Amino acid sequence: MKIKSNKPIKIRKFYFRELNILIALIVLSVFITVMNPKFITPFNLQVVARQIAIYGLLAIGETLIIIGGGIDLSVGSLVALTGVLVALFMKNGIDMIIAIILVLIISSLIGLWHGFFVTKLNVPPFIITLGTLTAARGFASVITKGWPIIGLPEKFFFIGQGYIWGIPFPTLIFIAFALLAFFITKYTVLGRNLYAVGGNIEAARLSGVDVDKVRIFTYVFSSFLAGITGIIIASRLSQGQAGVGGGYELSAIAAAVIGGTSLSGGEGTILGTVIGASIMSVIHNGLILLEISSYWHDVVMGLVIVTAVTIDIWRKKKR
Amino acid sequence: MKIKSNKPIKIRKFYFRELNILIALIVLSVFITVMNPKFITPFNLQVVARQIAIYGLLAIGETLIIIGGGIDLSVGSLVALTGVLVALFMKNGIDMIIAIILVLIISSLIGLWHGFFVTKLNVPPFIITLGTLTAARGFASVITKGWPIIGLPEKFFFIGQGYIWGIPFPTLIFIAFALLAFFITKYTVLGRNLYAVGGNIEAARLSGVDVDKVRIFTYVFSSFLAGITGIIIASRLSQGQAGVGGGYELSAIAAAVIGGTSLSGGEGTILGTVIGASIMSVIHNGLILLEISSYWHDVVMGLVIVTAVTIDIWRKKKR
Amino acid sequence: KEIHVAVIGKSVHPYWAEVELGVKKAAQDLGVKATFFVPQKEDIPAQIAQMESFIAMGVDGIAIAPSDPTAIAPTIEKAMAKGIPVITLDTDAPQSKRLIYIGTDNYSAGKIAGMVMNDLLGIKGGKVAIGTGSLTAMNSLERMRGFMDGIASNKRIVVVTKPALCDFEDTGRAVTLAEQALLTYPDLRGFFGVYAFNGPAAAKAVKSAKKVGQVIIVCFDTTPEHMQLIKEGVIAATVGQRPYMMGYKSVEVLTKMAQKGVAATLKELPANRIIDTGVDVVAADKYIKTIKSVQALTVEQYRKKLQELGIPVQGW
Amino acid sequence: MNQELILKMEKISKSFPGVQALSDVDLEVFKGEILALVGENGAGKSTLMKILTGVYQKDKGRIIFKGKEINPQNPHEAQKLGISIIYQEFNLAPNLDIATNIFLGNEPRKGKIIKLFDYHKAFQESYKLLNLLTLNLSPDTLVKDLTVAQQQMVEIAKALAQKSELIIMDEPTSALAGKEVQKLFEIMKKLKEERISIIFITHRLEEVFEIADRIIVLRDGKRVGELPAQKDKYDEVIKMMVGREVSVAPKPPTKQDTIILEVKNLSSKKIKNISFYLKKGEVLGIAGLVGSGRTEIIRAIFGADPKIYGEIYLDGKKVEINSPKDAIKLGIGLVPEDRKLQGLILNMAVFENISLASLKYLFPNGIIKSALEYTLAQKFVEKLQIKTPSIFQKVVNLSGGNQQKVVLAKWLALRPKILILDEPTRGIDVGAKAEIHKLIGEMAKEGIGIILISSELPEILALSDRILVVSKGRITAELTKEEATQEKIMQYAII
Ligand SMILES: Nc1ncnc2c1ncn2[C@@H]1O[C@H](COP(=O)(O)OP(=O)(O)OP(=O)(O)O)[C@@H](O)[C@H]1O
Ligand SMILES: Nc1ncnc2c1ncn2[C@@H]1O[C@H](COP(=O)(O)OP(=O)(O)OP(=O)(O)O)[C@@H](O)[C@H]1O
Ligand SMILES: [Mg+2]
Ligand SMILES: [Mg+2]
Repeated sequence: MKIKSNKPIKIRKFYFRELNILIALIVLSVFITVMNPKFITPFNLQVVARQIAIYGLLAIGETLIIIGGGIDLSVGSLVALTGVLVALFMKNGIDMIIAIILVLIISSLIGLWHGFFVTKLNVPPFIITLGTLTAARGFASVITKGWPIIGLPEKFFFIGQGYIWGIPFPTLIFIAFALLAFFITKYTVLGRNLYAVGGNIEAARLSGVDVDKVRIFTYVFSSFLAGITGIIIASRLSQGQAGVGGGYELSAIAAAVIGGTSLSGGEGTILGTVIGASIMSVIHNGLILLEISSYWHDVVMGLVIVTAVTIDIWRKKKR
Repeated sequence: MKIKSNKPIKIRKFYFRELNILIALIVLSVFITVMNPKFITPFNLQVVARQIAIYGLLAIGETLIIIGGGIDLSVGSLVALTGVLVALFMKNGIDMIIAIILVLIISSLIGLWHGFFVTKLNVPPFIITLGTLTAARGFASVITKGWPIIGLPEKFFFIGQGYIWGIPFPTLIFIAFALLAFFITKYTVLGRNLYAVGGNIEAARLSGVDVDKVRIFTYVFSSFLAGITGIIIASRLSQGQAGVGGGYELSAIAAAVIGGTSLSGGEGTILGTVIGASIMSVIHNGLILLEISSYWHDVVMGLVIVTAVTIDIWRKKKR
Repeated sequence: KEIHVAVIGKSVHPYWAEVELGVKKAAQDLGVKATFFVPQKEDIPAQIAQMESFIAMGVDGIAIAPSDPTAIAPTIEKAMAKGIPVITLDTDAPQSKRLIYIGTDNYSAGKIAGMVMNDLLGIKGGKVAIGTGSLTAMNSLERMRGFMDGIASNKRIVVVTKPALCDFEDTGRAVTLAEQALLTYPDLRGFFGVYAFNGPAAAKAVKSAKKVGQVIIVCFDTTPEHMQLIKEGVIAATVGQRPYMMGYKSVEVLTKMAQKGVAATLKELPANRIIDTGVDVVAADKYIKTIKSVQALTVEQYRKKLQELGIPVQGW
Repeated sequence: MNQELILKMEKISKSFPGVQALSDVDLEVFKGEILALVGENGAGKSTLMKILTGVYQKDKGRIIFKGKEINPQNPHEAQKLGISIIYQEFNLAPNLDIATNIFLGNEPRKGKIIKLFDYHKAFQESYKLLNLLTLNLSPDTLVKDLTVAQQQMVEIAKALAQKSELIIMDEPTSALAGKEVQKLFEIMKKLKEERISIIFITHRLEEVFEIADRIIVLRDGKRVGELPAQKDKYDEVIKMMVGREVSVAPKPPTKQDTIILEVKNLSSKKIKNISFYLKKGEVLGIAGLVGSGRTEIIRAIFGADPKIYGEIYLDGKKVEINSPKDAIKLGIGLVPEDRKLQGLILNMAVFENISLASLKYLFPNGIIKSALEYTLAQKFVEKLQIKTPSIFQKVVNLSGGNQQKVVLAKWLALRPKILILDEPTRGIDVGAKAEIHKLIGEMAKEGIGIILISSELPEILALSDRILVVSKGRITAELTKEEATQEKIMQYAII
């Protein structure tokens, strides 16, 4: 760092920190396309796009929480629970819109519950959300006794199965929330405070930031997004299913971290997370297109996660 | 506050910080016994003791890692992989002892791999062990294609199924490692340094602590214990099974945290972890003895984890 | 152009490994390319996404064992719309546009297991526990439902687990749960194992509790381990669904559809669009006489039968 | 002086488990005055201020601000009332840039419904503040890239940005050197002209007499007196604070000829071609401006930062030091400049911190014998007069100065051949500082070679046998005790 006197006021040039992984995503896509050109057929891109939406929605919530220094293990189970609930409500004659709103309220309340434990009772987020991971899945089973709730109204299926201008509807929902989250993190006071909370919570508190509010917000937002995802999946499956969502939390966290979010808090971008979720989905898709034996998929996924993060860290250190 | 010179060294009054959860464990056991006296039959206690051994071994490794400020998500998958490997080796005519030693070397090397990434490449432990969580299970599938590896030598079964003076052999293994870990954390320089590393890694480094060595040790130890556990389970099942161990890492972490280990590092005891693992096992056992519908099991487990940790934190704050 | 068909299973599991053997053999026999695919664990959205990827890939036919029959329907429709014939195996999706179903449905198989249990427990009935790997997966639910219907005729058979001990597909936990069931219900007379590993797990528990003969184990699948335990008389009877056949037949049918056209193929197949691959009930020698409601085979008879059908006998 | 009261704190009491931090303390501040609050480490100064800003809640007492009783529950409330504070410990988010930090919790906003962060405005305002503090940094520099002193300046800017009527400065100068201190004083004077009141906490009593109007002295959680800030009250203040006379005798020069440490052409990312030597029993002072690279030099020697090249000789033998571990093995100790981040394991007990560096050598077989460890800790608690209920107290609960003493104890326990002290008396009260100075003298007499970095020139001048002046990562002068003066040092420091 050089110190020059009287240097003009200039806001730093835009540093595109997601470049590494964006390149990775592009290289990956090109590679798969070369190996199997079907990758870039519209139908396949729709498949990938829908998959990105599912991972991505959860990963956005996770990103905000992790930036604020927390973690949310509950999202996978919440997907199951909210999917079951929305189906249950509609099955019991509640109108679709109201059922959806109800479910989103419930999932937000669960987020509030997490936020309450984390901020007011000082329970580590890992634990309170681990509790929900276990309990929410349990509740979903209690409600359904394991059986899917089927016979939902036709119009409900559009959410998960429909298209607008050829783009899967879930992808549009995802884009909307990604933009919202991008906006929040980048341009609002809340967003700035979130980074401060994750960077040094004590400093943020002593500076007068309403630390609890900021953190509670992230938990509510994450659970809310899990609710959205649960509804999308229920619609996509045309049913409420207690068995879905297992391990989604880890995929969501992995997507966020691949996208450059630091698990120690204070660092991460929505753009990175979107790219991270895209990488995960492209790989899942590519493994099949490249006809790799399904037994190897997990091995490849595991190695990809490690490699992506290691390279990212290594390159960041170098600069 | 006055300072007196030459004041005699007062040895700290023995503060039994695990008291809360020990009481919880006792109350729980008494309650279950009252509801169903079969709880204290020798056979059932053997069942519980063996269960404690499984959770406990993993939880001990997890505790050391968490004290040092890390986390290990891979242990569940490692249990599957090591169990498959030991069976595979024996199936291929390798002598039992050599097969076991080989597997323990392999699992330690995996721990070394984790430690290397964490310390030298600065990859967050969450990520490198998440990679192994995914990849190790994948490898187990690749090896077995889902088939259990059966037809193992009879003498191998003692490890998981045998008894000495009526105590299940796995429990004895567990006790041995618990004592070892207790000794390390409590009475050795290594243990003290571990707490220092978890408390403030930079200060520890500047105080001459070989920070990397300490952390690598914990990862190797944890993976080694996962290897032990994998062997025990393979022996208990008389087969190598790729499907075991799912979610064990979360149970192990939960046991450690219930036992008072702080996820932010620098805090935790082996005694606490042993009690934590016991609580988890007793509850699993009790849920069945009390004939509670299995739909509710997860709900109860989730609530117990949250309640135990919350009460512990709350009581610690009060004092 | 080489014919390429895909067979999609439910999870990494010996059952599906056996299907895979059938798939591989058929591909070899017919000279086609067959991709066998299973998700790591049962996961409905993942399975659907994977099937979509196969559709995108443009294979010549897909056989799928839907983790959920309702959920898969739109995707099957999508494939059919793209001209890819889709059939189901192991689990049917009757509401969908699938062309044909190959297998014995889990409900029927479960019901047979129930009837076998009923025979073995006799008039005096008794307490029965159920162990399963999932409380949400369709195959588990259907097998249990079938089982309950199978034992329904004898009111003195009581299922004490509510509804079943679930181990989340963890074999280790399955053993512990079985042990605890024996302890909690000392007068337990029967144990029904839903997933492949549940029977052997129960057998292990029964052995260590020294209750062999006292607790009747009826379970699913015919892995070498099952056969061994039946020979020992620890497992009373098991229901085999012939996964090998399902795999083999699926490839066979899909290949025919690709070669001769869908309509022509369908004409050769049963009008109800179901190819029942049948079940085998294999029982320990000492119980074989007691089983009246279905035709049970001894281990040796079963081996012979498999050889007649051209199914390779592996590991036992 | 105008006698219009702005703040009155009445009979404030506060206890922590095992410690009565404050009992019945009164404090009043007038409009436009600079009130100095002084007292020994652990006297309760910071605690009193934290009660005022809502960080802690008082057990008893009343706070009247601008005629109204207030009861702030958190810093934000206090800030809204017009009270801002520069905390003793840094409170910056290292991952954010200067501008965002300065306006943290006080963000300029645009947009009516949604609160948008007006970064442009924050940037411009920050730039002005940084200019005012003559800190030539771009406001979008990340805080983690700043030196300690620069961070302190950012903290000051942050308090200024709040435009409060009462600004509390809890040891703002402890990390600053002469030039920055003067800058701060200028600003304080300007604030005073604007009739803004300041509570100024420092352990450098000269500063008090230079800038303050009035002094309130705390001791053991009680108010023991009030004085006008006049030079002739110096000894009286010290007596009130410490309860006895403190004599600061300059260290007698030591005569030693054996060179124990020699550094040749040491270079790292921030320093170039550093060569010097250190004799047995000598105190070698390193002086320089903030950010000149003093810390970098000793960190490179100690193996805490990677060095690019350079040779280090101990007792004439070339040694390889690649990590602090190596350095310690060779008998080198380092008291780092930031005790919280680099010096202490805050959640560990006093005794565990004291023995941390020595454990390996005390217990070569790796097994700890508690009795021995406790005795060691107790010895140093007494020797350095560390104020703590027992050696089992967690370090986090000690006052800043006592924490610093624990760090010193850790290194003394190791009995090093060479001890490097980076700002060792930062935040330490006069009494304790005298103790530490005495200790440095004693160590030197015992033959320990000492490298001393301090931003307080008088301290350097009083203790050093020889002084190196550092500027922009290079040694610009080597001065003997006889030829060194403040002016001369400054002259070389700004080269
Ligand atoms: N959070 C806390 N818990 C327990 N004790 C505390 C806590 N904070 C301060 N103390 C104790 O209260 C007393 C006053 O501490 P305080 O920090 O106010 O001192 P100070 O006058 O600011 O000292 P210094 O000059 O060293 O900064 C000390 O004995 C300290 O150990
Ligand atoms: N982490 C860092 N990243 C980038 N630059 C740094 C970092 N730390 C220090 N610097 C720069 O290195 C130079 C020397 O810093 P150093 O801390 O060694 O100075 P110092 O003389 O010890 O000052 P201080 O009085 O603040 O301790 C300064 O220009 C500073 O801005
Ligand atoms: Mg203070
Ligand atoms: Mg410095």
